[in-house]
Amino acid sequence: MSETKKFLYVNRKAPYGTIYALEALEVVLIGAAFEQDVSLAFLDDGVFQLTKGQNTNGIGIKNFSPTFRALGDFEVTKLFVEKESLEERGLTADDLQEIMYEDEDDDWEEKPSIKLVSRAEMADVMADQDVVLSF
Amino acid sequence: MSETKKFLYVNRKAPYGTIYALEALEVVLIGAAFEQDVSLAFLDDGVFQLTKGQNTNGIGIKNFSPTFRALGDFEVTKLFVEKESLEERGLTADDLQEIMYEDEDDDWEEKPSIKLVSRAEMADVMADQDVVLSF
Amino acid sequence: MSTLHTVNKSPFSTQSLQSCLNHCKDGDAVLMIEDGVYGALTNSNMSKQVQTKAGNVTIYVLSPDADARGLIGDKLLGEVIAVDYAGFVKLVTKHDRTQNWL
Amino acid sequence: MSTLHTVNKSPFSTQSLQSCLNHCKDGDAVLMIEDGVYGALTNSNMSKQVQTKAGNVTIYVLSPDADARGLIGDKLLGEVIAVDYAGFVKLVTKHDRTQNWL
Amino acid sequence: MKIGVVVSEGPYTHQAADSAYHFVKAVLDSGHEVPRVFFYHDGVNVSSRLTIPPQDERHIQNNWTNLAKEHEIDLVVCIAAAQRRGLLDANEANRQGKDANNIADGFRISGLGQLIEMGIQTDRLVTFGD
Amino acid sequence: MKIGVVVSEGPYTHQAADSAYHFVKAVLDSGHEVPRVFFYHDGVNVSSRLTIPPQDERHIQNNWTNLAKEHEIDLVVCIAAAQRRGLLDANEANRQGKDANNIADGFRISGLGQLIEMGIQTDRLVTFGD
Repeated sequence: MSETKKFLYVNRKAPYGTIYALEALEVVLIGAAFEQDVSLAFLDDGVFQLTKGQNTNGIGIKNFSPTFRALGDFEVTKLFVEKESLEERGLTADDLQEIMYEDEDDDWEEKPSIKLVSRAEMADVMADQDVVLSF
Repeated sequence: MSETKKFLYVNRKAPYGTIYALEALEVVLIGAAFEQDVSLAFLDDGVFQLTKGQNTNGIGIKNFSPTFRALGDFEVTKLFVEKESLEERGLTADDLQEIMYEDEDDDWEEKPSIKLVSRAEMADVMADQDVVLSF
Repeated sequence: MSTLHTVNKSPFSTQSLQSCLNHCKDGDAVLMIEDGVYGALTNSNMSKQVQTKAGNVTIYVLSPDADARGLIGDKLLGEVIAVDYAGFVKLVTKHDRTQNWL
Repeated sequence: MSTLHTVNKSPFSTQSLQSCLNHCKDGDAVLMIEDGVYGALTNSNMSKQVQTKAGNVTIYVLSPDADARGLIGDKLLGEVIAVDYAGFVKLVTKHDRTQNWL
Repeated sequence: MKIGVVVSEGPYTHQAADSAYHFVKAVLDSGHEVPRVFFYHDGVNVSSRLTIPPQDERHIQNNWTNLAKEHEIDLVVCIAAAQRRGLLDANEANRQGKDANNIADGFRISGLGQLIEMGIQTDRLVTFGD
Repeated sequence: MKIGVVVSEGPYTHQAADSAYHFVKAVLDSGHEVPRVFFYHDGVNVSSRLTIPPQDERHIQNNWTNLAKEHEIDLVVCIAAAQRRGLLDANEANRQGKDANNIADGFRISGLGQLIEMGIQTDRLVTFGD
């Protein structure tokens, strides 16, 4: 496939209460093989997917939050997180996992995959896509 | 079964977008045979279930709103509707179907089944039950 | 370049319409479908916000869904344009992408 | 006579917690489970309302669900009491009825 | 005390079936009874014996089947809700001319009256749903 | 124009499968194409051939099967989502040691790659869900 499209995966739901977050991540992992220009958006309750310290032992459901840290290996390196969504929920960037990737265009330097953006910037990201998949 | 309990069916969801309203009504109809003390509560988006003039021809889903008018025949005669929920949605009592029953204790006089209540009164209704089923 | 946004949930029970209105851009279109059509109600506590936004964004309601829920005539905001499924298809093809606020 | 209310949805995406708090009575208990535990977050735009209500209603959070979502320590409001599933059962038996805000 | 439980969402998609399972176990551990669990709405999907969750995930249907066997819990699947969603036992499949059935061991299909009866005969009723 | 469609909720419970059906018909009536519909999340439940809706209700699975046949639409059911929820074709049932299968005519089970491919190969993508 020669064509490259801009794909945005929009995450607006919390993890565990429903399966959308997990099944969205499964799409992202499979989609990585197609070498498209991939971005992930986390807004509204979707920001809860990225929080630190999730421990699901008590509910018997697999903790999939570590998988986000592996996204860099799949060249999924653009995770846009909306500041206003964090603020409304009493969260700051410090409450999120550190997610890094190695930039092959910059001597494999480690860089953060999470990009905090304002609501207006998130709207710009959304308006700059070819395909928007919502979960 | 000799015991009589107070059953409250709580309706907080709109019709057609999801099936909860229809399947709640199915429980009410079956439950009527058990001769319990039955009340229905309509609040939040549940008040949309009772609106007039529903026409589902264009979406190919059966219009079940006429069934509410038959509830009187099943001796289900207490439909509590929350005023504040109506107001928030720009609705008044005039937007709701007329639902009547014949009062066997009052010479079969026709009386309205819908009782408009304030939020505080709805809370009182809820607190006066043995079994609360939520849909 | 513009986007067609669809909203399928009641604005009185979820934040989907609110989030959509917060993120859509001037020149975009918002189509209310399924329980989302309640966002087009007159005299509700969402009406003003929808009317105001209608200055920058074109707001549509899917009429088969509005009819099903009894939203006809003066129950619908004058700022909102009713379309059928054929109109829905036209909106999808006319805008460059579709974003569904689930 | 009192009621145990359960809320299983995030207060930032649906109106369930709001509606529950609007209808519960002094002496009732509210238990946040599943995604409902986000209602116990500190510094959120729901915190103040939950703290205020905690004067009249006892507010609980199901700790296995809070843990799953990383809500521990100072992320949880001091006014909210953590219980495990055994505590959930005790609340059900202690109160005269359970109302689930779905 | 007798506690009745309603599950109204399907497995994996919503947490309801998991929460209900942990709750029922805790009720039994506390010395109370769960005479019946009623599966309604999408909750009927919990009863399918055809689910194949990933190896590292819990098997929700097996969990319920095993718990019911161990503690003699009556797992009732609403027939009207089940028919709409394609959940059938052998009897129903035969009666309806369907060539397959998919209800797991430990679940039985019955009417909505079983839900009302549970409300009447138990001391508390708790619903897990969406 | 080529329009891809995703259905992500189950039949009857949510309106999504109905809305998608009416939308796809309207796309075809407008002279555009729907090469594929992808069923994900609970949307996989639409593919069950065991549903028995009440006589006076629409038959969602039949509607899709007939529409797909008439217009050669590729109805793809995500295998990962289907396994979790107990939707199997004969091959899968055999491979997994299950004694029944329940996928209706006109649907095929395949991987998530088919969703991405649809996104790449179509001009627009519309999702119906919850």
